[in-house]
Amino acid sequence: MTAPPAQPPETSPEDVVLRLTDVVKTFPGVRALDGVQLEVRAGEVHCLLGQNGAGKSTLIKILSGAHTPDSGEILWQGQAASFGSPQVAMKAGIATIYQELDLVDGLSVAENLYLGHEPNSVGFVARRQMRRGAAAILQRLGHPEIPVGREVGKLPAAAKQIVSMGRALSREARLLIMDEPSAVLAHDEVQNLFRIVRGLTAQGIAVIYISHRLDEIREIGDRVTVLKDGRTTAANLDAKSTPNRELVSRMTGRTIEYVFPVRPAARAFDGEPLLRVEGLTLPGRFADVSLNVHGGEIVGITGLVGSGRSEVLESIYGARRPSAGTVELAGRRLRRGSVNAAVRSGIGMAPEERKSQALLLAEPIYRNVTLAGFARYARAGFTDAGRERDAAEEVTRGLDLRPADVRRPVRTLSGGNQQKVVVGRWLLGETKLLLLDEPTRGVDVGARAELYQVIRRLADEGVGVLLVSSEVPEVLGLSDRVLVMREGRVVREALADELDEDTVLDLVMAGSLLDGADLSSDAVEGTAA
Amino acid sequence: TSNETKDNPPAANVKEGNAASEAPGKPVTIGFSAPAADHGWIGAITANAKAQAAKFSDVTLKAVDAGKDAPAQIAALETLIASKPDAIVLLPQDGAQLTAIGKKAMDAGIIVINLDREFSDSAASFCLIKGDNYGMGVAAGHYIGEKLKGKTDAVIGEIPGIDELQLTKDRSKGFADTLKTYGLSVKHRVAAGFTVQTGQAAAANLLQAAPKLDAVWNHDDDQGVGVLAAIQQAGRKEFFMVGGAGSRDAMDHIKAGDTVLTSTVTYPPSMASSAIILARLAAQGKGMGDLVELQVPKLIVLQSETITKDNVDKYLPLGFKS
Amino acid sequence: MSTATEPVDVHDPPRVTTQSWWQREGADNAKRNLALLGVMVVLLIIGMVTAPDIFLDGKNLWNNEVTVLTQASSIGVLTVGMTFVMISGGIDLSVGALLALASVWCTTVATQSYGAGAMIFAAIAVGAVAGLINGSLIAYGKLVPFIATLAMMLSARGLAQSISGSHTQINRDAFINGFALNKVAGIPIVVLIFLAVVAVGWVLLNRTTFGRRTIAIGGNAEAARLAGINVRLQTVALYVLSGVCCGIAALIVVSQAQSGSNTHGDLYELNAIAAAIIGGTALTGGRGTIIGSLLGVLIFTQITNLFIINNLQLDLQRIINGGIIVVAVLIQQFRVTSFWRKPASS
Amino acid sequence: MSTATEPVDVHDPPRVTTQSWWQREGADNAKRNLALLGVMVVLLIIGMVTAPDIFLDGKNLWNNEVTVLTQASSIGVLTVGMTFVMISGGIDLSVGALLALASVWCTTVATQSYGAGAMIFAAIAVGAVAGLINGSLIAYGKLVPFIATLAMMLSARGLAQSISGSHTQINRDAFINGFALNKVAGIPIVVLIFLAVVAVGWVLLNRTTFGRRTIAIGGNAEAARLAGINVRLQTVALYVLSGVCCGIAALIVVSQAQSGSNTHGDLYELNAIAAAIIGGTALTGGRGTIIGSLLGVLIFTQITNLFIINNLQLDLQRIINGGIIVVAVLIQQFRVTSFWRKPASS
Ligand SMILES: Nc1ncnc2c1ncn2[C@@H]1O[C@H](COP(=O)(O)OP(=O)(O)OP(=O)(O)O)[C@@H](O)[C@H]1O
Ligand SMILES: Nc1ncnc2c1ncn2[C@@H]1O[C@H](COP(=O)(O)OP(=O)(O)OP(=O)(O)O)[C@@H](O)[C@H]1O
Ligand SMILES: [Mg+2]
Ligand SMILES: [Mg+2]
Repeated sequence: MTAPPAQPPETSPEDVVLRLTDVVKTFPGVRALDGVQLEVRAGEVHCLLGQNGAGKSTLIKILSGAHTPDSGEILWQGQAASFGSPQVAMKAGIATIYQELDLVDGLSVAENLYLGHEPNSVGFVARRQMRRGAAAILQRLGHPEIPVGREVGKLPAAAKQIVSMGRALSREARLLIMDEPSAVLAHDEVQNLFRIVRGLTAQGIAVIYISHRLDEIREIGDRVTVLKDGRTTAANLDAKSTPNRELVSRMTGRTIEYVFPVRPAARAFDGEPLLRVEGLTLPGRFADVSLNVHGGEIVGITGLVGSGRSEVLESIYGARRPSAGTVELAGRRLRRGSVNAAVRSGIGMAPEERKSQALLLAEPIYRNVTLAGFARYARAGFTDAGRERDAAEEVTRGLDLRPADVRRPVRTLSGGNQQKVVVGRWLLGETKLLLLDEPTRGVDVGARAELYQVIRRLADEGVGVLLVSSEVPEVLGLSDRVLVMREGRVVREALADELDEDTVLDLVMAGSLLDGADLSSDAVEGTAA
Repeated sequence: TSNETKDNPPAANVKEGNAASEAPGKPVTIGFSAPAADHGWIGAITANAKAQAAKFSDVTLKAVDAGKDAPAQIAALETLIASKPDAIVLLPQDGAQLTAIGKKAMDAGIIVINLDREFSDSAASFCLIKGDNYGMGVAAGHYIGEKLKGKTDAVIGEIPGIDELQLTKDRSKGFADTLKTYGLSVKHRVAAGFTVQTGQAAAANLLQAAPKLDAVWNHDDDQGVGVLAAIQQAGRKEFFMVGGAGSRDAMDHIKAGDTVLTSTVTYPPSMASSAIILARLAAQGKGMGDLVELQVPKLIVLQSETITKDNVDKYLPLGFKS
Repeated sequence: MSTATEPVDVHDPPRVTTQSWWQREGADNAKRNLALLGVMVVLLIIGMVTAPDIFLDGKNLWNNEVTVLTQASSIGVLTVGMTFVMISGGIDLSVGALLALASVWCTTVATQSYGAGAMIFAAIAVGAVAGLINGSLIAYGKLVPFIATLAMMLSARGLAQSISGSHTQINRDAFINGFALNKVAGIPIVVLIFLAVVAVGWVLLNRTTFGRRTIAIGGNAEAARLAGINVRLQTVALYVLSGVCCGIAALIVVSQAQSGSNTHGDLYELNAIAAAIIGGTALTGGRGTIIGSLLGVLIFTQITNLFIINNLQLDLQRIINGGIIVVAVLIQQFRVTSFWRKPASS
Repeated sequence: MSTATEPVDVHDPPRVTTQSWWQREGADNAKRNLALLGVMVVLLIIGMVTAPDIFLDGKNLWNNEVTVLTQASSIGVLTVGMTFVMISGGIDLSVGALLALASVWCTTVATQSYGAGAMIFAAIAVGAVAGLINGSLIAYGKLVPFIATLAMMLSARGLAQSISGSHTQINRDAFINGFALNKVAGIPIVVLIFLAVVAVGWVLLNRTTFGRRTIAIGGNAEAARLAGINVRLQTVALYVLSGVCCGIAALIVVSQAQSGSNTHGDLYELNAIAAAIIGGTALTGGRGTIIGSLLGVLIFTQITNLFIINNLQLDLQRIINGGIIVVAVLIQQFRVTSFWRKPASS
């Protein structure tokens, strides 16, 4: 497929700062890029669209000097360029926010912002200058409340994303690349991000923006290039006017819509709940959370990032030890702070951070999928790799994992496909209650629809689902019942039908990012297994 | 609950006094420092020193363990010197490295008896008593040379302890020099590190490298336990072996004649007992009763003797426990 | 919002290029081990050139290689346990000391008087209990493995010394001594014990849930925990396993040296770790094979054997040894296409 | 999906939340080090109870603690270099051997004949060059640090042995010997050298880009690379730094033992690593402080000093030593609220 003729919006062709022609990149066993064309103009937001594994991250890693292409031509500001290392790309004026967080936990916020180009005199860090600069950057990003001296490892994920963004802004860049920056951000944060992006483009800085959320692309994008299987299938589409249907079909080669499965209307869940949580409290994180989930019911929790939703899930699961409250599954009380007890009684959790909390990167896909259940396929302690592979293949086929070969190391998968592996782990069966924390983070539209259907199907089979998501439409569309959390408390509980997006946003919006975070609390409970 | 040999266990080599010089004198404090007792011979040195000191009513012994290396021993001695004993009996980790501290003690008015490993400066000690490492090699060389006289193609193996040590160099030189007078030389040589296990490993490999042997000198009876095990495991009997130091275990084997070990050349740990006696005399300003001089001698070098089946009974009481 | 519209069409075949066998699962490990085998062959060739009388004579070669295996057996058994611990992301510095302690404990007069059975039990029990302490300190006391096992190393050697009074305890039990003296099918029993441990280790790591849990913990402890694996219990079990290996190795050493002593197994921890790393086990956990560790041990032992056969001086031995290790690892490295690995020092 | 609601910018002015002092930047480290200081105090109290004549008399106490510092000086200097390497996620097993090699090199007759300047240059140059080799093998040869420096350890000891012919080389240079003999303001020069190295190390780690990048590499090598840090060059520099520390430590040992020898610094690598870990440096990199390492070294030396003063037997020393290490780390651990750390064995 070739691109339809470009419809230049307001910028003119002379402003082209970057042009890629026929870029190819091969990894062992996979051709990640198979002849990519891309043209980016000064002052525009150029969006990259594509399914999981289409090659978007690989493409931007080539631009940022993290990978070297096998062949193809890169024209940067009119001149042939090759970015042999990140240093070269940065010198040339390209700054990047990577899909996977790239911060050093042991360094402070300020040190991370200036990593690699610390203000210094003869090697001595100019600390005051650095702190002041860092504070200014955070101010500009609208987050002056993030302490510049705090170790990054102790920040919540959303704050880390902001530091990551700040790092890119701390450089004098002509081109800013953002690889799924909004995946960990909640609604208001995305708006904040867009405000900054607009400020940059107004200065003539070019932005490459990657996201799986089509509405974002409509809102911020100028032009769109679509990748499919490592090839450019459409270039320079107009971001505002191209219909969804066309974008999706260019990405996937088929026609689907961004949808949620039908919710069986007016289902009444009374009787004994499957999960009953009473007065759960984790000091400094959330307090007095009570909720229940019936078998076959999908309950969604929404709220701002930092409102403590993940912690509620983790506490139910036993990954954190709450200070008060009880968790009962099917009438039986679970031991506080014991993951084993939870898993044994049939609870599964897909955690929020796939790399640090969920995946064995060096292990093959199938072993990651069966991580929580390989014992089930074993006989007298002896494992059965064949059965495990078959089971894993069945699950991953349902999620459209690419590449489909389950013997590949997870490390070589794209971000969205890794997410499918994380969720797939709990779809193997025998789970009575599923806790899903941002299950669709970084998952493309096509796979998302399939994932929704899988979840709904599980519910129909009687599994209870407790879902946390920052995407309000997702929660509203998928859940039977919705809880809204703010600052560590449940502020509203209602049937999904009774709520609409604006109501939820109003409920949620009463605070900013770190209100619920309570960075000062010292009464932090330890994790316990 | 350690493993005693069935027959009467070897006691410490102490001297029950009868000479005039043994009469109780002014009370003295003797400091003692030897390397960590990780080895039978060193263990015997420490045990002998303690046992001998206990025989004297007028001696208080302050033994400090010297840790694993010279700097550690220096540290221990710094602490010891600060407590101002009358005399120090010192078996250094390394003679040269401990010379400075020996001098420091002498300067502080403490009598230093240098045991076995010689300081690089004789002013650092009041008196030196040591074994004869070169002589040990000579004794082993003579024993083997006599037995293999005329057999110029004889294959001789040598299993020293730790090559880095001066004592090993002296032993090997004495051995080589003596063999040369018989027209013989060492063909195979593997250092065995002074422990049983390394002895076994070294010997196993040496036996592999030399499919046929005529004689072996193993420098040390402690590692000899392992060496003998390796020989037994390889099923080799065609050669004879000479040991070194004179442990009780080695003497038992020589007496029984149940292994290839037919002889051992001594390097007696009893020198530690003698050193305590010397330290006491020197601290009390006495000489040795049987000598004319009013002072103890500056240098005493002990003979290395050859123990064979014929004379083993005489030496059995001196054999130390490995 | 509605449901999916049109029937889904078939995707293009994903651009998966053809995979050769060596790109498949576990191929990395296989390649690594093949390279190690290559190193082993090179060492044998060096032997043939420098000592043809031994390496070119069938019978002598057999005898010599049996000696190499014999020499490798105690450290080899330790390395199997160490490999498990290292794959789980831990380290066990106490193995040499535990070997010494077990050897001393099982050769006290009292123990010997109860016969071989009691000695075997004593050795293994000592190892297991010490391993239990190691594991508990690490899993429940949250000590870093390096520190916990370093402390155990010091204490165990001290205890061995105090029990034996620093004396060599002669072993008079003929059955135990027989492990080193007697052969079955021309192979000494100690070697058979060693190979049996390797075989059990291989099965345990590659075919059982125990092995899978070990790899999972080392790959990502947090992920393992959240997947419902009892990380602490598994950790304890791993150090007990390593301790049991120390007990078995102690019996091998007792039979070889016909004695127990607190000096046994000096620096074995370093050798075992080095052998495991050469064999491809990652210090950071999550990766490693039993076969690789076995080859690592054999390479080290073969090098020493070559040195002694060629009557090389100790200083030269050491200098060359350093060089060989570097070359061996480099050979192994260039076999594995390694561009996706993190650069240096990571 | 719906579009945005309003142009959001409702962020309050920066809310200054109340922070206790220990929640501030670096508070973790401060807490850790305070706990170590506590351990040190406990040791001194033990000294007061068991040896009041030394620990309760001002002058004796001063002398004794000067002795402790003196004994700690060579290993302390090594530990500073080791801390840097470990923070970067590496390890340097060759430090003890490099100390020996540098001590031998700088005390050969030839070197001594050129005087103290040449000796100092020789010691430091030997360390630096060996560090360069270590670093290059790791950064460019992609060897695991454990293996590269293990090989260096073997080779360096062998070389030291071959140069010295296994003889102890007496140092006759009065200037160098003076480091241990002479005092300034009542403090031996070796101690001053040690403290100077600690001070320089602290500044380097905490106040320079070099130090910050070291932490970055250890914390997340890939992130450091993507941030434009030359990870390889930095790695090489770090091992050179460690090598230079070996050279300095060699000079200290030469002046203390008045000799160079291939047996110097035996097992110092283990002690240095252990001291750094006790001091809070993570074996996995990314975390560690110079002050912590200093305290780690002093605790180890103080323990040995207590043992000697109380005339404890070696076997008991060892047994107790193991216990003390465990207790010291446990004390330290319970000071740090640790909920964010991974559980066990990770
Ligand atoms: N280091 C690697 N080794 C092998 N294959 C890789 C590697 N990195 C990426 N790939 C493969 O290259 C293809 C493109 O991956 P890429 O990460 O660029 O996808 P993406 O478009 O960013 O997807 P997502 O939306 O899920 O982030 C995938 O098939 C992936 O499996
Ligand atoms: N390791 C940690 N150290 C310090 N604070 C933490 C840590 N983990 C979580 N928190 C605090 O807990 C708050 C809630 O965490 P979290 O980000 O998981 O909330 P959430 O509602 O689950 O949001 P989301 O899942 O969208 O990220 C965070 O804002 C953060 O301040
Ligand atoms: Mg991507
Ligand atoms: Mg969260």
